[in-house]
Amino acid sequence: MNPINYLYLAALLFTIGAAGVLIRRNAIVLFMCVELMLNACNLAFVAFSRLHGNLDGQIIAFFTMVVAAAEVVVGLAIIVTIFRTRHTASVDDASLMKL
Amino acid sequence: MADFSFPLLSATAVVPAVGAVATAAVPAAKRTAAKWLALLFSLATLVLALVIAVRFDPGAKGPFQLTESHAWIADFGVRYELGVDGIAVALIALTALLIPFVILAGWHDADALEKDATKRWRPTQGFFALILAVEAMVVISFEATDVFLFYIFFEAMLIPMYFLIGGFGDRAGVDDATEGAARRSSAAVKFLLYNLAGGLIMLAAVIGLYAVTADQLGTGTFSLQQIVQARAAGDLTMGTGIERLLFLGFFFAFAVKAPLWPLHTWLPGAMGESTAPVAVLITAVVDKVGTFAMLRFCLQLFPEASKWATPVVLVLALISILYGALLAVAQKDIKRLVAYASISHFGFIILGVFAMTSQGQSGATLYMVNHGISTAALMLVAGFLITRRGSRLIADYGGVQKVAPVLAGTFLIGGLATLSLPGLAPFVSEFLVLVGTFSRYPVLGIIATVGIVLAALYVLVLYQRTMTGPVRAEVRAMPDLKARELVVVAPLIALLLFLGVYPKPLTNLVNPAVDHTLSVVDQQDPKPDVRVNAVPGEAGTDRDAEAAK
Amino acid sequence: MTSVAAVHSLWTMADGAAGSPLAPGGPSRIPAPHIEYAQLAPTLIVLGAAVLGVLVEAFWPRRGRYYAQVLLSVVALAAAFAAVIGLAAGGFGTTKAHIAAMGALAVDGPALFLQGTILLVSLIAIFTFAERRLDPATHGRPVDSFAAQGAAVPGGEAEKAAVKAGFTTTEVFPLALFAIGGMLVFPAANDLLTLFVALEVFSLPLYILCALARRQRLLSQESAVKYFLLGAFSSAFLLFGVALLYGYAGTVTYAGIAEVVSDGAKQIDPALADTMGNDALLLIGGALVVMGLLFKVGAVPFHMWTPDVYQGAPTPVTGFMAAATKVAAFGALLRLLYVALPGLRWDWRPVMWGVAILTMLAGAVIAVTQTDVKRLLAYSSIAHAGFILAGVIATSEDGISSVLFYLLAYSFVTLGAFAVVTLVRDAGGEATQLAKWAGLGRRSPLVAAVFAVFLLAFAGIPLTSGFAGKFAVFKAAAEGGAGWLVVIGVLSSAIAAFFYIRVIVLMFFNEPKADGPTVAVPSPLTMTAIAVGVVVTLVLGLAPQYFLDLAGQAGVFVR
Amino acid sequence: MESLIALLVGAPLVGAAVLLCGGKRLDRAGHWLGTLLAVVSFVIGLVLFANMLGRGAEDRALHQHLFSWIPVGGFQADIAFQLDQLSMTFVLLITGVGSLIHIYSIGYMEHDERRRRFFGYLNLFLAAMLLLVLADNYLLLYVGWEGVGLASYLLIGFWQHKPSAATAAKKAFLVNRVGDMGLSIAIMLMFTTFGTFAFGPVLGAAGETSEGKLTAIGLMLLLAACGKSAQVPLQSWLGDAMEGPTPVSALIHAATMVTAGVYLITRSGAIFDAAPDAQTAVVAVGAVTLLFGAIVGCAKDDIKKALAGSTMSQIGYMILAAGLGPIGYAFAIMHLVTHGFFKAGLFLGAGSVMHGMNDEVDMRRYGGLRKHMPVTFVTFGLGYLAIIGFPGLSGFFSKDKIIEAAFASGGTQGWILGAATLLGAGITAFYMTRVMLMTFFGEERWRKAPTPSPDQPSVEPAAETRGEYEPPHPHESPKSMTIPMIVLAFGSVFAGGLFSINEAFVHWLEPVTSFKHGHAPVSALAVTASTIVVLVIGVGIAWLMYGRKPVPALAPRGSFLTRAARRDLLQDDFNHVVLVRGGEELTRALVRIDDAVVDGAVNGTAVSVGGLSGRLRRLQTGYVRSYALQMLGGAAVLVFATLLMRGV
Repeated sequence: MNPINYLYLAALLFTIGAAGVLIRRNAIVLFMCVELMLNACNLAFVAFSRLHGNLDGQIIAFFTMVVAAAEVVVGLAIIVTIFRTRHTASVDDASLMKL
Repeated sequence: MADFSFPLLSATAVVPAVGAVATAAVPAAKRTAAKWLALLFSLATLVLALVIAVRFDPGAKGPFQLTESHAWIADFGVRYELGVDGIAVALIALTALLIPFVILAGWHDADALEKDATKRWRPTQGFFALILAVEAMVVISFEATDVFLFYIFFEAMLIPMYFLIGGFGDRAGVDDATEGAARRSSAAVKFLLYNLAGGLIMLAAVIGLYAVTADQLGTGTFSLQQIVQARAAGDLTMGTGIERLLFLGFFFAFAVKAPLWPLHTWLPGAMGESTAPVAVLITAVVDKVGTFAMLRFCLQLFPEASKWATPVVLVLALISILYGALLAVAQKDIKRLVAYASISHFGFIILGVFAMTSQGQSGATLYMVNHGISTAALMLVAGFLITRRGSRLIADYGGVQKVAPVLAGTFLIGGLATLSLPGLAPFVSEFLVLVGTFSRYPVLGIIATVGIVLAALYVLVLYQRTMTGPVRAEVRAMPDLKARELVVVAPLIALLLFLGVYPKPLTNLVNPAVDHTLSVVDQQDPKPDVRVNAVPGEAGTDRDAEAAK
Repeated sequence: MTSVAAVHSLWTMADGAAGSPLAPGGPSRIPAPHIEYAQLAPTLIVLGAAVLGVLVEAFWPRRGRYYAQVLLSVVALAAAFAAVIGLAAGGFGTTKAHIAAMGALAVDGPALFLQGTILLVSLIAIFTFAERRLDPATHGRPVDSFAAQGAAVPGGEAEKAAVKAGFTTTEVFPLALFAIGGMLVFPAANDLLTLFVALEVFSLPLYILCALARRQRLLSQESAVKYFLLGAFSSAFLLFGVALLYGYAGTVTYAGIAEVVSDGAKQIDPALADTMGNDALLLIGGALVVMGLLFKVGAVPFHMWTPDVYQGAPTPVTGFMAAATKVAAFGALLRLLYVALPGLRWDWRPVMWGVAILTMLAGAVIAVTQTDVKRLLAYSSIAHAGFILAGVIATSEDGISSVLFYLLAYSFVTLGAFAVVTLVRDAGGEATQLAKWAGLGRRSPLVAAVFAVFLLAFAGIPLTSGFAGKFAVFKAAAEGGAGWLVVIGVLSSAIAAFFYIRVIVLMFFNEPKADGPTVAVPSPLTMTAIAVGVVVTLVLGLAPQYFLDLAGQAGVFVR
Repeated sequence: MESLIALLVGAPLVGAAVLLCGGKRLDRAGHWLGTLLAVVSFVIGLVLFANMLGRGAEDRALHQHLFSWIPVGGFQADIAFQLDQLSMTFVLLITGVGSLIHIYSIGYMEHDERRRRFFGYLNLFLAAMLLLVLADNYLLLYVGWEGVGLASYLLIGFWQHKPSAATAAKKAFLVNRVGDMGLSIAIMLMFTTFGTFAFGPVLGAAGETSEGKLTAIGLMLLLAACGKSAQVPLQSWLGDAMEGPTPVSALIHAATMVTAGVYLITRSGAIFDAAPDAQTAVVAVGAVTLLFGAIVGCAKDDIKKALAGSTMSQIGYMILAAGLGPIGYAFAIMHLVTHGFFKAGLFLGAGSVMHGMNDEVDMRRYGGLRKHMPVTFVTFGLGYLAIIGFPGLSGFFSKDKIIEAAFASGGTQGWILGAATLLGAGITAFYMTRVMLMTFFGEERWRKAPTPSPDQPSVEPAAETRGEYEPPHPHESPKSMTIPMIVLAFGSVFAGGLFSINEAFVHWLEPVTSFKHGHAPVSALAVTASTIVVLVIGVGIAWLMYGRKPVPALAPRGSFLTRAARRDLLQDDFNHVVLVRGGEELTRALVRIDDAVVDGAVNGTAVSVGGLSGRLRRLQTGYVRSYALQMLGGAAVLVFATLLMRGV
């Protein structure tokens, strides 16, 4: 099967993720969508690495996972604190600052 | 002046700067000390300015004298280059001369603010420090022969000016404090933004100039002389379009500062809202930088573009003359009247500059000096009047002449100078400008002449409404001029008379510089169609020689 | 068929594997990576100090922790700065400039200059972090501007207890150090992976720092969550861009990409070549990476986070972010555009033109109607990003050095300005509503005057660093043939002048309000911060030549 | 000798400076000092005169170059004097009459607390007037020209507390400024044409340039003359100028300043001779004005205004004569001098009458005064006879010559001008007789209370309503006032005769104003005869109207012409409607434009930026997801833009 298709898949996943960020309200879900985008990138990396026939892409994928994990830690921490204070995880409520 | 190592020009700018700092540093309790200190420094500056005038040799070769040149910002092609020609000397002298009077006249201007003074907030000190700061910047911008250096101070002087207008405005006739503050600050903001906008557009042109020089001379430079010489040598040839754009960039800034119709609307507000001495500072000192810069930078950097723009500029100047005068007639506020009168006068100056004749440009330069003195006289006396009555409205006066004859007399003389009565200094310059314009553009000259009738109109109307007629109850107890005020006014009037009768020192100073400018722009005076006896010039001079014997 | 070829190519390459770092045949043949530790010293010191800081948090007794942390961070930053100076003196900025750490990091003029700037700024910023005299002492213990316990619910029992116990979030110092470490790497990153990692390394601590304000915790947390979500979002884009560039060039090192870009598509696997126009990969990838960086510098239309985050975050953090982040991000942007994508110049220049113009104008125009000092400064920072972009676009050595100079000048002004903001307080903490600043000039002329100086510098009035910087970038742009960009820049700075002036009017010409804020007298820490800001502003305004030379020498990227 | 010329101007100048700056301590001696200096410069004048007579007719002119004033490129203005016969004549007239009037004023202004200032102004005037006539170039002349304008402004408005006086002063200055415009343009034209504006070169080279240029210069000079000499159309200020103290009216607005226009034209003879069209304009103006002034003079009840009208008319004669060229110059100046004597005398007489009548100026409140102030009556009478041209008295000689010259100018023009001058002479006789009769003859109307009337501002309604009106006590004026009147009376009687002894005056002036005999189509005798006839008719009519039947205390409504004449032939109404109203409208409109348009544009931009800002702000919704959306959009744009650049 042609690895190009993995790229199309990656692009699709990325778009889904982005769309998710735009439509979902819950901070957690939003964040998940971002993770989805990151993973789409991973897929792309791997696919490209396969196409180019070098392993850089695959290495990068590992880095990305680590970074994503770190992001989760920080992200969840923030989201949880804000949930504690507001008793809601809806990002639309966090709109005190505007204009 | 190579043998003369002492940096005279820098000193002339540094002394007031130091004075500003020193004055600002005076502790709150020592208010009067601060005033005297400021006066002292301004006088010291005056002395230095006079030394310059003495050291300066009109006959000497080369456009600039007493030059100083030090590396400054090599990356921008900027050098710290100072130098003066006759025009600059005259204007530096004017500035240095006026500031002491401004300080004296404003002796009590800041006292009103002392009520809410604290250990840190020291209005008096601030007021006089700012005045000195303005002086320093104005002086150096007259001395700068490096476009960038000039630009920097041309812009920077707005800041102290701005605080003088907005912070120490005229409280006369302002019943509601906050409302007055609003009016003042809006006037100040308008002044600043207007000039800043002009300056920024000029900045674009300055950068453009750098790009052009860098492109053609290899290294970008801002040195006026270098650029002029390169032009003369043909090393530097700006494209017509570029040159015009750059010219417009520069001219816009100067036209705002000058101010030229239709960019004048900041002036009446600024002058109306600030105290008389500050108003004098604006119109008699700071605005001169604009017209001076037209003469020094616009014409010399962009001769071709200047010629290209001349018709439009002349028409605008003409409009300023008539428009300013007519609006002055209609004013109800004494200070605004003077402001519009100044607009009319600046029209004359610009007319003279761009008439591109030796009479026109010498006249314009003399005009800058004379207008400075005459406006100072008129405005300061008006200020004394206003502080006495506590109102700027013409309608609130009447019959002052009866209760305060000396005040009225000085006011009248100031007015007569403003309408450029022969025998007083402004007449000389105004007539030169008119002749200079007429000899090349007869129609414009004739139309401009209408200005002298209008001038008579607004001055005499002002005098009649304020000084003559039955004495109004409010002015019945008005005291006449005090000693301090006389000290301010008398010398100015004396100077007006002297320069009216014997302007020769000034013309001798200015003529060579003007000739140089004209040669750069390469323009000759139109020749009369009938050549009478020899060259009148020679006739005049050798008859002088006789007289001397 | 193509796939077969591709697969096959993989095997073959794996067989006779000389060059590949991961050649099969057992670990014995993996060459140990060679790292020039000395040249990476600045980064290593800072990160090491950060780790130490964590340990201090863990084991040091609470009452001494604050001092230990402050000392540690200050020493570390000073040492790192010294290291930078040493490297520069050693000629690594010019002659010996080269790629270190197996192509991951560049040690060259721009990198060192920016690292130096970042370190200085951070040092000052740490001072403001450490300020403990502004807030009234609670329970007899001095407090800084950070929450007693970040995790505690605002106004909840836990927080009360924490305050009572006199907890202070000394974690901010290691967090800051980590962020600084990331920032040091960011402009030096010489391949896209390092770029991405560095980005995250300095972003994540900032997200947390934003959430730690002592007062107005709601705003603080909101700013954190906004910053975090948008940051993550943008970094995802950046990463995808990286992926595409990798796909295009088969490598992520700048040099490699530049090479491929310059000598066309011949290296590309035919499988890719005939399926998708590989230029599309390059262009889209480049655009996305650039977007990720533009987000960090706060360029329109990726600026939305700036005002909200600047407003909500604790002011010292805001100052730190505003100054240091911009420096780092512009450094990275410069390197990317000049080292990796110079071949694409004709594609990205016009686009960046558009971005620059939008940024300048939008920033200036929107700022006109702001009512909150911090938001005002945020928008002004956006406008300034636009000015700097003008210098970036010049694509000349002058352009680089002018940008470097501008960043140096701007960062100190910004830091100083925010430091002043921390001083003006009323019962509710910092009084950031502009209305409250009315008549400040009467109450405390000195502070007002200092702030005025900063504002004038922002406005680019001559004799301040702002003017020198603005002149430098516009000059570079004009020489780069972007005359109209200069004109627009000038116009927008005229608009910008309007609101800076407005603040000055407010402070000096309006009558002070009865319930107006008071100016707290800070400890020497903040005083130093402000003083340094003023000094740098004036020095760079009056005698910029030395620093211009510095930036000029540093204006060459190693390839 | 030359050096004395500067002294001539300097003496009164010093006086002015001292008196105006001196302050109160000079109040007691001030007037003496002023008078002294006036006399001093008169004496100097005499010395110079004697010296001049000592030299041959051709080399009588003296030059003194003080210093170079404004040297700029080709533009060389000097402070230099030229004293030739023409200037000499004026110097003597000015200093002579001036001194007399100084003396007169000592008495007249006795009770005015600002007498010192008054004398200061008078001295200032003398200095300026002398500068005017002594200057050796047009620019310096211009200085004197405006200087006398200033002095006249100050003196007309001397009683500033009276709004009417202040207004009159302003009006005088403004109208003069219009004239000055002409002078300055003329000077500019000279500069561009000849490269100089000194009398010598300009007049010497007048022939060498195109007639068009000369005509232009001539017309501009004429405009100047009209302003200063109150000629139509710039005459309107003179009537109001009577608001000033009477000595001022005598000196400035009768004897000297108003004649400056004649001096200017005569001095510039060379130019006019080469520009016939300009000359035509001059004579036209002269003719019109002499009739205009005469008619106005007939209708005025205010004695000074009546005299002012007459002044206008007499100067009309002079201008006309000057416009006739060489055949007229000398007579213009001669009439100028004689007129200086008798008109000054008449004014001083009028002043003396007012002095005796509590400053009453309305002739309808006079009558039968000859008994009460004989000296005044006699001197005034002599002046009267002189002005109407009674054979043997000054006016007769000078005016007669002008009429002859007018006829001599030849062709229809000659006839028209002749007729005009004759008619003028008749009217002059009429209105002067009217003045004479109303003032010194008939019943003593001042004995009974004035009858109330709306159009008589000079009457205090309060007085007669309360019926407690005590009449004035007419009395002769003090010596200081009468002596000058007597001296002037002598002048008005004999001057003309002396001058005419074998045309002494004409020959005296000839070197300056080339003279040639005009050849009248009618014999000189016939002219003289007809003049006398007209004169008799004029006097007769006047006697019939005012001598035979008593003068009504209240002015009859009169014919339209009378009413128009009372209002200066509606000239002021015209000015008011056209210039004043129009000007006000214009300025108001401009003010509105300045605020709305010029300034509005600026403020408009500011406002619109603010509006834009407000709108853009709304994008900052505060919702993360909208931010994300915008970012996404931005990214998309970025990508597509980049692709577009490559055209992929």
